[in-house]
Amino acid sequence: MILAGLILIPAVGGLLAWFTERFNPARPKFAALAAMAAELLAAVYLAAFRSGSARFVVPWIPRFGITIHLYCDGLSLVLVLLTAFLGLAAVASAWTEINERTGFFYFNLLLTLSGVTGVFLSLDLFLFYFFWEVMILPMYFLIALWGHENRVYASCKFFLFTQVSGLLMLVAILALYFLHGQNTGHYTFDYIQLLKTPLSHSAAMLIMSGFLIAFVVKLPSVPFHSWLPDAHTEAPTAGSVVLAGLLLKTGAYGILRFVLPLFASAVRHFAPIAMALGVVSILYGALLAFGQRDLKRMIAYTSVSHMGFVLLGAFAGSRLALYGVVMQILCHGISTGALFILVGGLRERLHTRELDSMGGLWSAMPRLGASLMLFAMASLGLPGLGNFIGEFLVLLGVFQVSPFWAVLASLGFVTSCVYSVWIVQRTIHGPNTRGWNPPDLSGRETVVMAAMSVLILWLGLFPRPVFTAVSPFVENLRQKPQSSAPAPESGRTTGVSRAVRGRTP
Amino acid sequence: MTRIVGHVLILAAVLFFLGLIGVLVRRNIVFMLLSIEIMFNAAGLAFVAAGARWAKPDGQIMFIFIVSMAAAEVSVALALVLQMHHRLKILDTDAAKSLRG
Amino acid sequence: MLELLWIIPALPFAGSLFLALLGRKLPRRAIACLGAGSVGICALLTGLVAISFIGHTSSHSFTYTQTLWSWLDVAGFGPSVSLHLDALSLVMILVITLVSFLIHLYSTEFMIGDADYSRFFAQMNLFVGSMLTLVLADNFLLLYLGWEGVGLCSYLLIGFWYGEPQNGYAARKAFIVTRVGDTALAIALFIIFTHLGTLRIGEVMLAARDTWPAGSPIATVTALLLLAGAVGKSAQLPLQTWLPDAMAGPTPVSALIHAATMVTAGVYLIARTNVLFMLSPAALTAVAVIGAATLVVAGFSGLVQHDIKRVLAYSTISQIGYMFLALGVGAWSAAIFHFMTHAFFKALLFLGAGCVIAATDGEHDMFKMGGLRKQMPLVFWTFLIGACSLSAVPLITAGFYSKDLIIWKAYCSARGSVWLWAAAIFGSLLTSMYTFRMVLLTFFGPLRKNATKRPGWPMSLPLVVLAVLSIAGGLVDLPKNFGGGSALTKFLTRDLPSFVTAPGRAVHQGMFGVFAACVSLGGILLIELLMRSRMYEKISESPRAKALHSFWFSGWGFDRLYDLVLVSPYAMLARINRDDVIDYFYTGLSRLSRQGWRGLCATENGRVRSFVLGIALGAAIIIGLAVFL
Amino acid sequence: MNILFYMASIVAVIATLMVILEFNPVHALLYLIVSLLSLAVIFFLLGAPFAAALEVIIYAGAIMVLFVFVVMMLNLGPRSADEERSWHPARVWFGPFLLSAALLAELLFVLRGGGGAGFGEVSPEEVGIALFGPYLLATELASMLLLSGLIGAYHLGRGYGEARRHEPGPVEESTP
Repeated sequence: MILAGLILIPAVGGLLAWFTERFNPARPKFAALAAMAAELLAAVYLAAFRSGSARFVVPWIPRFGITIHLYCDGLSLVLVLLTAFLGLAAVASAWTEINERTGFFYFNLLLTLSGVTGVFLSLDLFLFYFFWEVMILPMYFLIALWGHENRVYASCKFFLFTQVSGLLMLVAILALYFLHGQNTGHYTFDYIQLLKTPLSHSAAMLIMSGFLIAFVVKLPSVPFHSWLPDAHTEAPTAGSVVLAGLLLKTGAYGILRFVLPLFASAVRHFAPIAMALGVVSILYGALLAFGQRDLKRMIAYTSVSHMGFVLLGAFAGSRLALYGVVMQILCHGISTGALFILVGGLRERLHTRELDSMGGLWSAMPRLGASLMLFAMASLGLPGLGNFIGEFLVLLGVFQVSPFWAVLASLGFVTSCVYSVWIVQRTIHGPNTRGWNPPDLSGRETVVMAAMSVLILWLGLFPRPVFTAVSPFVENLRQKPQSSAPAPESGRTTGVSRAVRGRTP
Repeated sequence: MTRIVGHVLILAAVLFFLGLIGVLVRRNIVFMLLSIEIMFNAAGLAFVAAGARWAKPDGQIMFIFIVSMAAAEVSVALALVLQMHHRLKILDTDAAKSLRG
Repeated sequence: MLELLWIIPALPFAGSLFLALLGRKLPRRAIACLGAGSVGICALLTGLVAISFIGHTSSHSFTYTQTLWSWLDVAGFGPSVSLHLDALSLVMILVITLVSFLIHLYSTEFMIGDADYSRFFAQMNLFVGSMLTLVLADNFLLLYLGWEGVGLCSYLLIGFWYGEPQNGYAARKAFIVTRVGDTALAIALFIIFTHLGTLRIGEVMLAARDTWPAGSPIATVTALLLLAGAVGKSAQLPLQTWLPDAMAGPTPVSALIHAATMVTAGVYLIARTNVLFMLSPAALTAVAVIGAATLVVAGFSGLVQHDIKRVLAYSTISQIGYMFLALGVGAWSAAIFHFMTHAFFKALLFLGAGCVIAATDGEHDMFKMGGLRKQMPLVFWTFLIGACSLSAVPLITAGFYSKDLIIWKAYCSARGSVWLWAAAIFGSLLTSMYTFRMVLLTFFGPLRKNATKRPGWPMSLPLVVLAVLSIAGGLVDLPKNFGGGSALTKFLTRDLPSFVTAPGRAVHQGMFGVFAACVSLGGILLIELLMRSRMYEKISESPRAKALHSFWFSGWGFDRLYDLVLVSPYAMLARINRDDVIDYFYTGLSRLSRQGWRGLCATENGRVRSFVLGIALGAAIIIGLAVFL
Repeated sequence: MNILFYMASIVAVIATLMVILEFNPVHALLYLIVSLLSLAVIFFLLGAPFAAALEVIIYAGAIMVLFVFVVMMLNLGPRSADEERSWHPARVWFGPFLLSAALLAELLFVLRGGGGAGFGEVSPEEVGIALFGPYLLATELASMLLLSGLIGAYHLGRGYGEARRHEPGPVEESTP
């Protein structure tokens, strides 16, 4: 029940926010904040008291074998926690930025978050695809309605890329559905059933590429990355935070949850290409980031570089790399989210995102300067901060499998350093030629930044809880690729059995 | 008499060809309509011939349908011709290209 | 007492955090107390720990490991946050905390006029904490944390006065160049973990000795990668270019980070992983050759600099070259001994230079100074002691004992050679020359600029203490010939392999010592003569010398080379590719469909006849296809 | 019989050719009626007397009369013939002719060896039975089509009449 609640809370909160706009345009943000706070509380409750696992199954369209099958294990749990946290941060970051059609804005924002949560929790492929679409459409509106100068172009590009790739995934899902149905006579979209589908090699490769294209576009990896800088740059701050922090992660999650277990042997065949793409993303993204003039665009390209580690690690086929991938997902979400919030704050104060017109802002805004420095360092993988753990584990895991790619990817340490110090130099360091003297971070922003800083430090120094949470997933994935799914009858944890018992009438 | 059906079909093809040239070349809408009637007839001729070949009524029935369709078409088309002449004072279809979507 | 070990690195971190969060609201005196105080307590604690540690042991090897918490534990990879204390790290932390405290004390006065007083101390404290973590780390991952942490602090503090683009450039350069070395180090860690299954330094050493045969390629590759990391951090050839530029930071920063502590981290790393290097003679030879080459190359560059701090920077590079040379010939403890004396006298020189610079309103150019001897007697005398120690003036200075040891061992070691010895002795000549060129230009000659400020006690006290240490520091490892017992060497030999002498070379040590002493004194005399007789100017007037001068001045053209080969192409590529060449593909796709749309629009022209034409054409084509295919 | 067929064919082709070449609409209409009548002869020869009757009564009779009315209403006389002539220089014939000829060639290629052995007469009775038997639905649809044609023509024509009534000005021709 709590899983359905996790999905419904933001959606209902969004509707509420939309509704309250009729009375007062300043009201929706409180509704949204309350909804996200409730969401975070629910997620924390799930983590703390239900040992982070739960299941929720009700039939939806039985004729086609579609059920509402929600399941939460460690992997889903950490991502849902991330969603709730970043959602809260995104709502807070939009506090003063959005002043028109506020209700509809928060509705879209929260609906996106609801979709993201749904994606992280669905174990029914049809439901998964449903939520996949739910998160794209409101994001399109967020960019198209509240974006910056070039928003129509950016939103259309975003929509086309994600929609086309999503349709390919739909085709792949249907192909899997029919293949499974033909083989077993039992037509179902259920992930656990579909895991047992025997697939010929070519069929597996084809279906996998359908899934993979959707996820890789979302991730994004070179050469499908070109929607990302435009979308991130033009989106409003909250949109960028959710895009970079969460929507990209759905791609990574999809690879971990669906591609790796469903197509284990095809993945092994495809791994060299995927790893090459990952390495190219790391280096090429860093090169692109270094060349940008627009701060937001620059940070957007760093995402390409960082998500390259995810692709690289996911296909390495090593447990260490998989742990690293999960860590990278979390920390990138936080660090890039924080950077986007900071850039949004800068833009709100300076009314520009051009690097050429910034500089020397540390003296005027020490709090912002220190936060920007911290997260720039996180982005270059400074040990002690979470991103380092992720990148190091990925590279360590990859090295065990393929030293060549690991060494090439290690060059990313240098290139990320180049762009990170460049960000710092062009914004908070350097001469303050324009005589900027903007106000420092407000109390609200300081709280957000402090929370994010503490979190990234915590992940960097005490990351064990995360690894403990995701270890069942990773260990299952590596041991028995065919049955890595949490089978409902196994009742591995008390949380599962309780959830199962709870829904049985 | 048995060879005649093949020749009828050739005749139908020739008539159709003539009608097509008419439609393609003429700009006056009245002439275009006339050319279309020729093409209808060619088609009807082919149907009737085919019906005769197997001694079945279906060919003639198709011809009846063609005739009824031609009647409906002509009645509407001629009404349109009247409108066009009234509005544009001309029967040139090229001049009526402002009607495109 | 040993249980308190964790407080030593924790205290500066805490101080840093506190200052970073609340520093802006505190008065300067409180900031100074906090900043210098945390490190001071650190130094005291270190002393207590040292006493306790030495008391614990008589002669057998004793180490103390303290696990704070388990950092990671995934898939067999379980580094913890643990501290490891043995003789080597004890010597290191003693020197680090002592010198750090003195420099912090000095900074309380030196930086008093700066607006970002608290930020300075926050970052300095962060540095000390990271450095101590680096040295005390029990496993490579924690060492890497400290390693990167000091790099970050170096970056932050070089760019401390970030308003000047030049400083930012220097800071970035330092960070990125050392990051190249760090990446090599990271790859070395990957290899170590993949092949040996652990990152705990002690276990790695044992496992490497057991599993890797001596001279095996894997050991060589690992050792070379570690060397690359060390080279980056310690500013050795070919990654030395960042250090002279790093002088853009405040002078105490140069003294602490870029002379006494951080740059010697490479020496520590190689000493720490000595087993791996012992397994790979090729890598060890590479260490020695890099050291020898660096000390000569940097010596020449130091000889022609104008900026007093740049002279000291090149001198630092050169002296670390000596340490590398010592490591390369297997004189492990000699390297650490030189690290110690170098930390004392180089910190002293930098602090003295800082006094001079502060007194002359930020003047860095030695040719605009002069005659400051009378005006700043204390600074002069302490600076002179430092210079003597750097030039290894025989018998009285600490530098003599440490450097002489290295020069001698470069010859007599089983891995040594005449060439390495010749380079070392030539470097010694260069050292004396550039050092006393600096002294003569700054403190002698006509008075060009008045000293406006006299250092107060927080600045004077460190000078005096360091001057005493620069003299007396040699006593800890006084060789037998001079009546000592080589105490430090004995102490360190518990953790470091003992020195192996080449058969037949270990004779005439006295003669070699006298020769080395003569060379260093000769260097002083030579530069004195050259300067006095105006020969120096005359020589540097000739065109050939001018070309050489500018070549050395620019650090042997390494900067230009890297700029040409790496930096410019990368920057250009980034600039050209700003709009992302892959995006052109998608833009082209959309343009193509737009063109297609235009084309189709053109067919819809409203002419009935052309519609008919289209239908007929379609019919013709379809029937044609049906008929002929 | 064959001779009769070939004569009718030749008449039909020539008359049709004249329809598309003629510039005077009234003449063209008359040529078309000739063509239709000759087709009726061919229908008769093919053993389809009912179709032949329909061709004469409905096509040549009713539909063509409609054309005649309209041509008269619009007063298309020699003046419009001149206009027509000016619209059709020889070169506009070239492309369409080529295209249509290609189509004709294809059709003839398809029809080569067409025909075959069977041949038989179909009486009006059989047609009637089939029309209200298996083709009942199509017949109903055809009636719907005619109805809609009726409504459409009425609607459009009424608009024409009203517009004429409301719009003063020189009237080009009088409605009969």
